Amino acid sequence: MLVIPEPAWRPGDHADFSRDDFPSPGETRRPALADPPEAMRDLATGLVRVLDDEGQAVGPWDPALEPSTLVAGLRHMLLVRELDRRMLTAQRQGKASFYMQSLGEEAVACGFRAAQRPGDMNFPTYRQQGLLVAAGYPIELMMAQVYSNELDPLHGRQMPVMYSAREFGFFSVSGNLATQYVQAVGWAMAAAIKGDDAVAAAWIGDGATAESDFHAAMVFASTYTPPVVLNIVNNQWAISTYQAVARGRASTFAMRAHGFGLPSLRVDGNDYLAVRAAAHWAVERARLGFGPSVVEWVTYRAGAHSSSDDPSGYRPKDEAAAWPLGDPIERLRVHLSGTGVWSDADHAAMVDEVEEQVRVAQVDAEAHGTLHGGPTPSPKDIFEGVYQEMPSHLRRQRQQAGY
Amino acid sequence: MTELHCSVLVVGGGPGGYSAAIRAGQLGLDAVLVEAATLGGTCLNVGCIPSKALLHVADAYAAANAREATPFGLTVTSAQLDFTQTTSWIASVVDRLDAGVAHLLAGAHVRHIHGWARCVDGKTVVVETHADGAGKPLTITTEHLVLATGSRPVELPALPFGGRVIPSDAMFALDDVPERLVVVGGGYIGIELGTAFAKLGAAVTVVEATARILPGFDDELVRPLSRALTRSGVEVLTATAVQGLSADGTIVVAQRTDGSTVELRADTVLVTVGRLPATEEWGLEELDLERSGPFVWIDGQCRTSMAGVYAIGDLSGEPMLAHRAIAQGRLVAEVIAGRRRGWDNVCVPAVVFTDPEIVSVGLDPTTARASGTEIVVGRFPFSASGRALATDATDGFVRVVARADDHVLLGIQGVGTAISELSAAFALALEMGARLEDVAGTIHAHPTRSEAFPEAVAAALGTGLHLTTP
Amino acid sequence: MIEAIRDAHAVAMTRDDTVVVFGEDVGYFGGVFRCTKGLQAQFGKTRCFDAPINESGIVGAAIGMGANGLRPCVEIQFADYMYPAFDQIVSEAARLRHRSAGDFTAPLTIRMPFGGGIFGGQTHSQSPEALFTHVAGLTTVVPSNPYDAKGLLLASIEDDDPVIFLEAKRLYNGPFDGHHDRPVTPWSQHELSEVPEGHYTVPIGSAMVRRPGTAVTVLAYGTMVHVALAAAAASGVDAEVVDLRTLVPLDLDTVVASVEKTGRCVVVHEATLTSGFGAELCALVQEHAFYSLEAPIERVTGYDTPYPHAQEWVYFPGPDRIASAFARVLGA
Amino acid sequence: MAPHSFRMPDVGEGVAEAELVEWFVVVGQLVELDEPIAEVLTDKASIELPSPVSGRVLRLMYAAGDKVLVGAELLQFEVEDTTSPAVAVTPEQLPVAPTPAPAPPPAAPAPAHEPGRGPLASPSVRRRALEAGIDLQRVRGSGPAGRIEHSDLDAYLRQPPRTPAAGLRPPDTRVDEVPVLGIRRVIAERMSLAKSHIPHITYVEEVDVTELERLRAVLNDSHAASHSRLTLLPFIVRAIVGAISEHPEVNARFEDDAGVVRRYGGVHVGIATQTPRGLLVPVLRHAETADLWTLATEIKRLATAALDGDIGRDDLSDSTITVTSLGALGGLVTTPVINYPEVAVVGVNKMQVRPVWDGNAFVPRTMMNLSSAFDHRIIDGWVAARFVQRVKVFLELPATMFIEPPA
Repeated sequence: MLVIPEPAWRPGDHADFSRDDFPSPGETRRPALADPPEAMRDLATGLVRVLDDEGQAVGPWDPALEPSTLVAGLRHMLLVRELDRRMLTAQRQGKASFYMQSLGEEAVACGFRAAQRPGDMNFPTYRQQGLLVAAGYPIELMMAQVYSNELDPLHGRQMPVMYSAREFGFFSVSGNLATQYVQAVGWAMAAAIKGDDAVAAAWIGDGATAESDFHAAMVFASTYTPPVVLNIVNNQWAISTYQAVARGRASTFAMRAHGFGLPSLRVDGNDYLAVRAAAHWAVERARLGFGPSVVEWVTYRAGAHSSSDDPSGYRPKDEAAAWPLGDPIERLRVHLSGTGVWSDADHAAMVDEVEEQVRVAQVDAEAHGTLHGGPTPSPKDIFEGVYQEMPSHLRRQRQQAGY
Repeated sequence: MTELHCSVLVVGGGPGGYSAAIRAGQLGLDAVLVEAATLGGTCLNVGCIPSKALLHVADAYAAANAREATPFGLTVTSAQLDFTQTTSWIASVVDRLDAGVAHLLAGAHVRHIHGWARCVDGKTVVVETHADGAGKPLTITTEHLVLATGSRPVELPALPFGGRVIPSDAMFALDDVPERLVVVGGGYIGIELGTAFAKLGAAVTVVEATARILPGFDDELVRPLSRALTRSGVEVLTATAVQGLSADGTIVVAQRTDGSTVELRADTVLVTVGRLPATEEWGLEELDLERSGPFVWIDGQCRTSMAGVYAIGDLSGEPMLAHRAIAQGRLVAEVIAGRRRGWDNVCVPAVVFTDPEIVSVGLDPTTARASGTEIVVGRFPFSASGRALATDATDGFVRVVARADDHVLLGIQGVGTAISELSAAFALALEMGARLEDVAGTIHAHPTRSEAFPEAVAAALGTGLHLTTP
Repeated sequence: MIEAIRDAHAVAMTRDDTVVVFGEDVGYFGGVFRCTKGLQAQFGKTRCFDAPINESGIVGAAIGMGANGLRPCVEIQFADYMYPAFDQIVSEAARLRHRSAGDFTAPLTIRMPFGGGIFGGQTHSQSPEALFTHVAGLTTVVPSNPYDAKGLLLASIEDDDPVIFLEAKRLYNGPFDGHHDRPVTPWSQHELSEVPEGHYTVPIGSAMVRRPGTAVTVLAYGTMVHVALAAAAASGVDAEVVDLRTLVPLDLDTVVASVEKTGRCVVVHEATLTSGFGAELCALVQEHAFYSLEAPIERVTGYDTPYPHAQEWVYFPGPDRIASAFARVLGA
Repeated sequence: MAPHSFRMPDVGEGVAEAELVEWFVVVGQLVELDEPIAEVLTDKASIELPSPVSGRVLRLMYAAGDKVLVGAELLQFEVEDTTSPAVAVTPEQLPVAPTPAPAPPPAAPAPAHEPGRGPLASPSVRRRALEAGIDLQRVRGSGPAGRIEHSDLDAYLRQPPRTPAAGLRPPDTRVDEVPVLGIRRVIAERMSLAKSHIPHITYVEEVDVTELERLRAVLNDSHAASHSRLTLLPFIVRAIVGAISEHPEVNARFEDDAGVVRRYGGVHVGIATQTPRGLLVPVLRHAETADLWTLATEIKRLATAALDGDIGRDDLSDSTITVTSLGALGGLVTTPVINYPEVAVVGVNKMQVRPVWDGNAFVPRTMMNLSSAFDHRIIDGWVAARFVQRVKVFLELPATMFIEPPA
């Protein structure tokens, strides 16, 4: 009989994660940067965690960061969430054709960015906009891209959220799944050949690890050990397919590394401190030449797959609330207030300030047009940038088009 | 408002531009015209019209100030010219015509936008509007785009415009008649203005690099003009190339072909070495249109290589004449309105308003022979014309060229006083496909200069009355 | 159209229990375009199930199943994501019967939503049919309405050779004729939306004259059929619109008969111009009806650029561009 | 305070319509930007619609439970300030759909009009020609030096275009349907019957009719007063009758359904005649009994009756062999269709003077081809050839037609 895996609960059932026995905070050990992969196999089933349920930072992975950096991290996550909220609303108002939120998993991208340096390069999927926000990329330009208006750096050529920003270490996002994973390894191989100390970071969702490009990337990373961090963001859902369909019999995605002789960590993606610690560990390891490492970020896709999806069709409404590892913003806020340096009033003020920043940014962006209204790039732009020099057959077609 | 949509957008308000816009309006098209400067373009503001007005003043002044007595006993002691009044009169003529154009545009429901247009693509133009001063650029999107940006004077590297070196546009803003005027370039603009200022009392020297002035016209036509120029004291230096200004900028240094140099003191240096289509600063490179030399290529319906984009007037090629631009303006509006139209004219008359004037329509004898057709040529000198004698202006002649076999007229040229008005008869004859017998069969009023036309035809047919055949 | 496709699956799976349906999100959820909604509930998890996100895996597994007595009908979520599976489709599925002299066959159907009109940008709007029509051993089918969709899908599933079944996603909910500024009309208001119950097939390899006419022949498929009809209506040209329905094997007789009648031909497709399937149609028409042609064949297609996002309606071949092609080909 | 309309946005790829589940606002209510105003359900998702502007709800176009098409106007706001950032989807503001006016009809490629080159015509004549899509090169000018006047243009427009102006005529898209009835239907049926049933073998032979023509001319001159002009046809019928006497197989009707060939003693010759209502085949009964003059008058009678349309049914049936001739339009060779169920047909082609080698030199002779077709199921090629050669001999030596064979 063919075994077809099924999620434990479906719409109408009651989501109950109690049986998932996540290791408790501080329980998973921190290996040395230079430790060989064989010595770290246990970590693939562990879970790097710093914040306990009361929001205290515990265990060997505590990055002991200054409260000011944590507040900055909190602000990044708030900014991403508010940008996502407003852009989804804009889509509902017909100002954009499409949008994808990273609701509930903001910590992974925002936290990881802090471990990188200018010159490093991310190969993101369409759900790592936090890498841009945390790198200080102007959110008006992100909005311009979502609206395809006259300020859109990509001239309205790409669907919303498919950003590209070389100076901010953000490779051009493709709609095709996992294609960027092996490209990241290639970029890292070039860094090694050129002898500079830049580090690549590959990103992929749990579902897309089934793609052949994921396995190609693992082989090349294993063979050439270039300076690349292979991130797997396990947010439990690939549109309507739950993560076990891609994971198969392996108990965790982190274990994928073992088959290729690569070290791997499994981290609580909603624990900002754990993310900062693990990210730092993996990036430094690569930068110091100890080779690539695989990091599975365990988190939860609290929102829909995209503006065209409604999760109530395939999972219970209360599943998001039942997610045991909580909400990254709330957990960091609780930790900060626990250290006595961050009051509720501070938090409320920051929330208002962030909302105002995003609102103003939206007004400015919309002044330059939205998808269906106001100035958009000229149609002649379709014909440009296909080749460096426009070939004659394309010039003819443009002349016939009349733009 | 920062956005505007229309069906026909005309860039450039010169003769071609405003004609296209008015005709489009008449045909019920939603037309918009954008002009940065004043309506009427070069021709009306700094070209044809003001130069003709200036020539009129010059003729009047010359007549009233003739040094020698006239053969008919009239001697004039002296006449004063208030040049500032001249230029303001000329300006008043220009302003009245500008207002006329604006009125015509309004009458045809054409929206006139004052501002510098810049093309974004084949259907979108951005205008930095000056008029309402809002400063916010206006984006105009259109279905059809008519480019009528005209032409501008060519600048000699050796004699950059500035100070006393000026293009023809600036001649009507001079506050007085220059004492010494050097005209660089023996084209029709240079000779016209040179003649005018000579009559107004300036000492004029024309420096032409090639062997002859008015290269577009054959020797026979130009000879009477050369003689008249010499008579009126205008010095013509041909085969002489200008090298530049002296250090203090008052002397024009030129070099003859034999290497000898010549120095000409000049209060004003008029540079008229030709005109080029105005193709810069308004985004032509954005459209990447097919070119034909410096011009924008067009087909028989004024369509450029890009669908929905048209070009008319000087921008679209030779001859760079206002009446060609006007005809194209009308044509392009009708093509856009869906009418079956094409550039279908047999000839475009060329007129030089020197003294005497020159007219050329159709083919001159050499060109006609070059195309291999057997031709007959007939001439009639104004010296044998009663009216010419009676008006003491007997320079020049009329010459007709026709096919030997069926006598169809191929070309008519002439030089002489007031011959510009005969260009109408010449053009109509050619356009109608007239034969020598048609002209000979038409009774021309006596005594008029126009009689020279049938007389030239009679000469070609060998039936001339008023001329003893040599 | 979606209900028709759903119904076709159900009828096929009822009649033949070797028919198996799988692909990304097609099981419990019923497909991102809802084309397999309810099948898992009706036929069970082993007959309709979700697949890991691996297109070469999906097609490769389907070939293995086909060789072992099943009749798989798989979905590639967007035609733009078929490239990883292209090797399995071309080197394996298309050639298995030939290389094994009939020892093994690949009776599988691969469904792919394709085409633009939904602001999908360059990775959700492509029309890659020309890549399939170039491959010997593949059949390529493109329905333009619900009736054909069900009939052709059933025929494709019952065909013992691999069939690429391209569904114009802009037509899923209604006949789109290119007038994007008008409210969408759902299929319920279109005469071709009555889909008979139960089993019927539309023969593979047969074209259909959607609108008889005498002035010019329009060869189109998918969404372009409706755009061509709109162009004929708007321009008043008495165009004969031929809905090819199957690209390979092509119903050449219907095409040639039409061109011989009208003497003029316009080919329309969303895919890019160079080496598009239109080029093949032009070659065939001039080979078989050269002496009937009064004017060069016109092509109205996407430009040779990646599919843009914001400029969707400049790129998408609309009724106006077809009307201009009519004017050119009529030499008016 | 312009009313601001908000249309149902396209919430998911290609979703066509949505059901309005519930309004969160009522008419007259003041609404803040982004405040949820309604919930809609598509077959994929239930979605809350945020207000695109801040303003007062003016009118609600739909009620809860209604189906709303994507793009249809959902509700109208009265907007306070016109600087509201959000620009709702209003089709008028959609980017200008490229509406290149259908390419204006390219003018007739007006030849670059150098004076003296190209047709001579005044601007008004040239314009009229351009508008009517006429290439002036095709118009004959009656004026001096071939100048084209308006009258010439009118004449050109009246007469049917001789040769289709290359692409210049406006396409004739008229289609008029003519039901196939009456005689036309009969002809259609008989023709297709013949073509489908009879395997035609066509045999073309050249006949030197110089002598025959001289004889015909002499007879016509001498009997002009008393008799209408003799055409070639009576001679041909006479020759056929002669040939049939030696090859009776061709004078038959093959009832192929019944599988029987009826050979007839009498030679009933069908004369194919073109009439305004279509091709008719009146029958000259018992041609073997008639002399030349009777044949001529009978043929004339039948022809006029057919043309006037008052020909009886029996004059049109039971021919045993048919002759068809297109007269001057005879063409060099034809492939005539047998008049089913006959087994032979003789097609007469045009007469033409051609150089013929008479052994030592080429001499001009009046030649005429005979294209005859036979039902190959009944008439073997050899028989067909023999029959035609006999007819050829009779026609080339007219006397042989009138000299009785020795007893």
